Amino acid sequence: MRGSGKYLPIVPVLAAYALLLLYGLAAPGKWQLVAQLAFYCALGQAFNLFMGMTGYVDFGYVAFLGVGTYGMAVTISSLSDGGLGLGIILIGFLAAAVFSTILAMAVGAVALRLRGAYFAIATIGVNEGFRYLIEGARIWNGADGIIFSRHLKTALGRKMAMTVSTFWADIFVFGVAVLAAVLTLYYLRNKVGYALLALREDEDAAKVMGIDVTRYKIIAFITSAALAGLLGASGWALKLTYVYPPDVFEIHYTVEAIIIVLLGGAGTLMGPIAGGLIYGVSKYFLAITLPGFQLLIFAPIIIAIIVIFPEGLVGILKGKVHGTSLEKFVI
Amino acid sequence: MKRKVLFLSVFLLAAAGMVLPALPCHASDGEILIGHPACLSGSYAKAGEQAVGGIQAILDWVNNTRGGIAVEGRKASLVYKYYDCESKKESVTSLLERLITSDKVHFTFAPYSSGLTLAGAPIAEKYGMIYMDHGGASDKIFQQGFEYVVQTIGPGSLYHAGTLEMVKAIDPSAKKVALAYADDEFARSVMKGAEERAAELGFEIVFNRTYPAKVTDLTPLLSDLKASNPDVIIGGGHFEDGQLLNRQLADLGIQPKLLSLIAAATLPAFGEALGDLAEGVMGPSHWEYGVTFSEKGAKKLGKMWIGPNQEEFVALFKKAVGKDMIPDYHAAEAGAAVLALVLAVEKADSLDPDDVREALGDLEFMSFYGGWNIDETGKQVGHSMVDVQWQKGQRVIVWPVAAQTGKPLYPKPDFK
Amino acid sequence: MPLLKCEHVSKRFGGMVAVDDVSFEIMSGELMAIVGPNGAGKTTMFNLINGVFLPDEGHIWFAGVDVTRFPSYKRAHLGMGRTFQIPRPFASATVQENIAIGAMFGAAGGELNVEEAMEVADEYIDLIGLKAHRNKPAGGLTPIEKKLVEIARALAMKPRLLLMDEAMAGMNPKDIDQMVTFIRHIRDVEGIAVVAMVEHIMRAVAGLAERVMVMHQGAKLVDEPTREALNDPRVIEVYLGRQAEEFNAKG
Amino acid sequence: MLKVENLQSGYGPMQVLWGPDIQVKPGTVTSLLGPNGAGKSTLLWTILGAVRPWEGKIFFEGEDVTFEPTHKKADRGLVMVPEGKHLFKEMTVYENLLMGAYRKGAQEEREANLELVYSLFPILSERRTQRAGFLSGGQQQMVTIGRALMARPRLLMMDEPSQGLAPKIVMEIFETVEKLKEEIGLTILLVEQNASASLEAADYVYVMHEGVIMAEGTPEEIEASHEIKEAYLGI
Amino acid sequence: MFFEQLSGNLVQGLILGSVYGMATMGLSLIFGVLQVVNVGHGAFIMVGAFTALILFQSLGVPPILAIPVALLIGMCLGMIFYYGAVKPLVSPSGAGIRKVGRRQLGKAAGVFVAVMIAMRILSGVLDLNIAFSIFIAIILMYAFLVYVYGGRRQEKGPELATLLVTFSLGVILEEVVKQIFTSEARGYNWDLGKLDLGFTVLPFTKILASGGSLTVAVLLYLWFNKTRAGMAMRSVVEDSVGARVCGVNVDWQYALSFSLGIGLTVTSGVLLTMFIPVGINPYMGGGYTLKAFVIAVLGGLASPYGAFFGGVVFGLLENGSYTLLAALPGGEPFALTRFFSFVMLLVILLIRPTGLLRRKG
Repeated sequence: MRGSGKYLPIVPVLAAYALLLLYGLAAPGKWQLVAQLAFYCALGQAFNLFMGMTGYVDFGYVAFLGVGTYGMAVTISSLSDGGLGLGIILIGFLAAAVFSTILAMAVGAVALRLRGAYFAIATIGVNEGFRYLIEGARIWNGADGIIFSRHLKTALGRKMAMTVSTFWADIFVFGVAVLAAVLTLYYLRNKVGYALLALREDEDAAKVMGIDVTRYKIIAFITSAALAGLLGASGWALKLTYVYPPDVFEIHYTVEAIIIVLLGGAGTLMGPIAGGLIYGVSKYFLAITLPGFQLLIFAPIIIAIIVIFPEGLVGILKGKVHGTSLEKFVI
Repeated sequence: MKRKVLFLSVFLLAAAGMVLPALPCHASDGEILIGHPACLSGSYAKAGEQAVGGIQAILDWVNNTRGGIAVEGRKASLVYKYYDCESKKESVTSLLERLITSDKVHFTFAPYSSGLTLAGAPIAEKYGMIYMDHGGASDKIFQQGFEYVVQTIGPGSLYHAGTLEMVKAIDPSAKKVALAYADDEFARSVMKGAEERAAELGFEIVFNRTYPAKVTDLTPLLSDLKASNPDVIIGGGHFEDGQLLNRQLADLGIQPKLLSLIAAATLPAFGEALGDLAEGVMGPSHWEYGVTFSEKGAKKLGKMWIGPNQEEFVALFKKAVGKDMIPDYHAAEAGAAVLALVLAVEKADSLDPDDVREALGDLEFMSFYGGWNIDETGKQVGHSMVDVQWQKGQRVIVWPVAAQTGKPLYPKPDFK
Repeated sequence: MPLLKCEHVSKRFGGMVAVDDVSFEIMSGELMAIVGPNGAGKTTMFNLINGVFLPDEGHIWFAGVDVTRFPSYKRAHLGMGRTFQIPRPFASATVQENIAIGAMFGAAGGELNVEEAMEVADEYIDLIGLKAHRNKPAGGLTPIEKKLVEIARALAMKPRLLLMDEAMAGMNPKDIDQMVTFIRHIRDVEGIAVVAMVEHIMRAVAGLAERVMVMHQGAKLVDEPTREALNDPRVIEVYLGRQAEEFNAKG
Repeated sequence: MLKVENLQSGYGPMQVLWGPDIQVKPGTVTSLLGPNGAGKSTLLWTILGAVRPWEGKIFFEGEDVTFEPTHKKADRGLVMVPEGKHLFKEMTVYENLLMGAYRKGAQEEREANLELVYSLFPILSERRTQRAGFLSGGQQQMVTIGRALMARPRLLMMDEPSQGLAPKIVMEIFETVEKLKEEIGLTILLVEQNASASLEAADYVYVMHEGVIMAEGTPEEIEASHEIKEAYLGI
Repeated sequence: MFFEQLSGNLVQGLILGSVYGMATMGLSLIFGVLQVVNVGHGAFIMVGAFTALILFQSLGVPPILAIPVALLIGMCLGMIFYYGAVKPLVSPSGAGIRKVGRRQLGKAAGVFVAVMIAMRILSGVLDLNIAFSIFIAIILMYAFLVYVYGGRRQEKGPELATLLVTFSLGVILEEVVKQIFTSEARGYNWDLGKLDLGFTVLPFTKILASGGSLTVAVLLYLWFNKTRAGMAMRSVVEDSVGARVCGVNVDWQYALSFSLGIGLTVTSGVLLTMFIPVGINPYMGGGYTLKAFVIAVLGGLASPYGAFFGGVVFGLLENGSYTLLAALPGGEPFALTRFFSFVMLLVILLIRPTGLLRRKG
């Protein structure tokens, strides 16, 4: 574990993303599929950073993607006449990160005192409550949402705007995924990771060891939330150029994130990538081959996988490579 | 070892069995492919099911009754390729791109709803693909500068114009209008239109409140509404909350002279669900089973006519979905969008999207669905709505007078 | 100055008084036992000292600081270590990682990075003699090994005071003797004060502690040097019964 | 009455029992001694059916009950006082005792058994409407034993009944054990850390170490063997 | 006027709340015994709603008589789902862990292919949908694995796994119902007249639904406290080891309480349709799931009759707060009542995480 080998597991991660990216660039007409897969991987990676590492299930996670989306949408729709050019996107990302961080701090201060099912239910409450606040108090246009395709075209020009939403937005999603992976590995290999490991295993014992559990939980929570904000800003706002509250505060996305993380293996670095790819590809093929029936097929498969392989794909892989030279690449 | 190989091959076979039908289908010569990331599951499953049936019905008519499409000197037939986007925005983009690039479709259809239509628009624009919007009613879609988005559904702001005119014509003493509707983009744009039209016609808005889209109990809102004692109640948003609104008005004994619900009252299942309580309830509709648009009528107006007549369409629809299901306006507008494409392709005599888009811009025609004409942004302006009323378990078109299949029942009978 | 000082500490749960107005002191390097049957308030007392619960009344000073309202981790930073009745090592972490976590975040912690903490952990692995299990997940160890890992983890924190919750429950007399020797060694070599909580193993109490506090129904019954405490008629009356006579007769 | 042959079992991949053989004769107190982690509790749980036996046989009153589930064994009168009490803390003392009479066959004699328990532990009669969670440690142990007696056991297995109790109360518990044997002729299988006390109470003793029986005999024989005491009991 | 509306809303809230409470008891019961949060809760309510609808529409059975049918259907579903998917994750005696390796998977794949072929042939005869055939084949393959080789109990994070499993069970129900009945929203019209209180109007069906809910809650309370079977289940909640040594078949109690919980939930679907007999569609449950979570927390999450009480409080607050919020200028009061109820949830979780009824600690 010591010295230079410490960060080796990033190699397969980067390789996986590079391959995916190359496939998207090389195979004609597969870019959006690749983008969708990257979105799932990034979603899994970002979610895993908190859920996988602390064992807390944030059922209202999608709220952070939602406010991130709003961060970008509000920025573009209000600053499009400012002649900022591409700078507007940077400001949008900044706004997304700031919005989601603020929300995470507020939620964290309240909900992180709870555990288990209580935490999960409280976070559902945050997501739903926040959505109804936006609709009820008519914040950010309320239920009318923001459609800013036109603003994006004003700010960047028609051609650039189109390239941004069909190509660069996806590259940003890749960026978020890689960032999440790097942060995950960095945390795993440093004190933060050990603190999180301790609190995941036994929170009381961790406290007694001198670990300020609240602080480390909040670190993981905010990191994860900020990444979600960036993901919302790129994968949803920039890509789709509109935002409606019911679309972005849809609790289904949290469930997808949980499925992805569990399929791959919670708390591992490569798990969310494996999970995201499997989830995305199988969903895609079912949507194509059996349109209208994919959920009917997919739901029992998920149950089967969870019951039969509870430790996830990377969990199994870790068991297989244990004691071989590949071990240091797999976490 | 042998065992392993055996099992592996069995797995591969099973996997292959699942994947094989997914191989892209390319258009052979003489086929025109229409691609559609449909909503067959998730929140818009009901509308998606209808839309797919409507498209298949019209396809059947075009290929078998009409004998295909004349383009570039040959007769081409239409082929429909649809996937299920699960009413999810991520899937819309990837499936749409697959349709465009792998399946090499010639034209694309948008999924249902304004949001999902917007989600796919950048992809369609990128590939310069015609993108037929049959379920996104938002006016805002057409303020974004998209070039290939073409609307068939009428814009939301016009839904209640006829209803209010009807009240004014029949009962000038009715003044007080209450609006109670779902808090979402669609219902809001409809109600904004209604509000403006009501002001123009001299009505007084005595109540104007929304409720969350997936509501299960409206009692508090309705007791508030009851206090304002309106003559006319206009509201709704979706099918479920429309039913709920109707039901709970009756429960609370609120007796307006007129009740009009968007997107709910016009569907066949509405009367089935509410029974006697639906009596006299109205709703604006893009199309209705019973609308009397005909080839003759079109000729009278000097408009081009295409497509099956209404009975034929209903029969084709039932055949397409394989169930005894009555098509509603979701099916009709999706079907009408296909007819628009057919005419535009023949007019342009080309499959090139830009030529066809230009032809669509110039196109004006009538079909079982009614008029069809778009402005330069792609927004539908040629289609007018009809007002439907439930009378003795049947849906009767009561407004405009020209389309009437029965006299309006006004004031509506009290809820029992 | 005492290392730990509790003054009139009380704690209630609902209508039940778990700890009732307890005051006592511990000096640096002292070996003390808190004795009492189940439900006497020992564990609650431990949790109050340790910051798992905050007292309803009273004050606690540790190393000259008023820690009454401090959370556990801050008390740990001041040099308070603890083990649990049922050992609670981090099951999926290896033995080395477990002990390193103690070194990383404990009193000496904050300064050590991961690599340094791992080295410190190796020293303690040698001390408890579990070198063979260094890279094994702690969840797979035997109960006694787990207990050792937990003690090593607490020691790696470099504490000034070690609170041991039932360090000897479930051990046979021979193991108890070994553990007593080990604890004494810790005190003698590292100068750590130890407060051990003991239910009813008089052998351990007599061998280990210099001072005994007996608790009864949440209150402090006696706080005396070991020999006196075990002969105290009040203790015999409510707690030891006949066994004390036997024990005193033997010892 | 109870006969265990070559029993093997464990948790997950970890084998704990490596084939101990024991026998309990009717009307006796049989004691099972051994260090922590020897597998004594696992043996009791396996006999009771909560841990699945991997191999071996369990006979109760001549019938093979190896794979019978716990509740079936309880119906036969095989009752256990678990380590760590496991009371129903939110229920009253009376309700706890009623739950003891849950098994088939104990229902009819409920009132008589209740009398017996109240006579053994008069304090429980006084506290019958109190919630069990509010009792002192010793009283809670009485409820646990009382609850087991309510089932009118044929064989009572007691797992560490003295754990966590004041020495004074430990004495009372052992006195109760002897009383149960003598007055109502109960057969008892006793697992204890407290070697000296249980040697005193037992008619026959098994010494267990790492999942196997290392020695057996009358208390006197065990008491006499220094090797056994040194190696396994550490006395 | 204001007070007339407020009192009207409070009365409506009270009777709606009692139905909500009833609709949450199943969730609380399952959590109390198995520590499983049933994320698919709403789907079971939907099944109840369809039961009432179908019985009323095609057989003319009044919904009040649909209750025993719904309870039976629910308990059967509960049993199937418990043994099929939940038991391998939570059962205390899941300890008989057997390994599911490559060989078993291979055999299961064989079963899968065999069943696929059979279904393919059958689908011709029975006119079965291909997707349905695959669905059934997967279920059979899975059942083969779980029953022949046994499940593995998860040592770590069974909570998370059960969240996903119950969610997926809900999805399966929704999709199956959608395939059978389409996603059309339906309703029925059972009219028993109305009670006009002046400030508000109550149809007798609503009163009946509320009374039915109260009856169920009382019966459940009596069952838990006065019967041998109820005490056995309660003992499992309090201490499963203790229950085991008393001769309670803990495994069976787990199955029974899951099944009873589902039964209660399906039954509540019937009562809910008596209250709101429209909008019955496969996806109707989502909103109820979220409401049930809030209500369950109000009542203490693990206590079924606490949940009933929580439902009443929730109904009163949600309906009552509308009148207050509507008096504020601007904003959308209805959406704000939702915001308000979730804020309430957080506040309660913070100050009284054990719910409004239970004591602290």
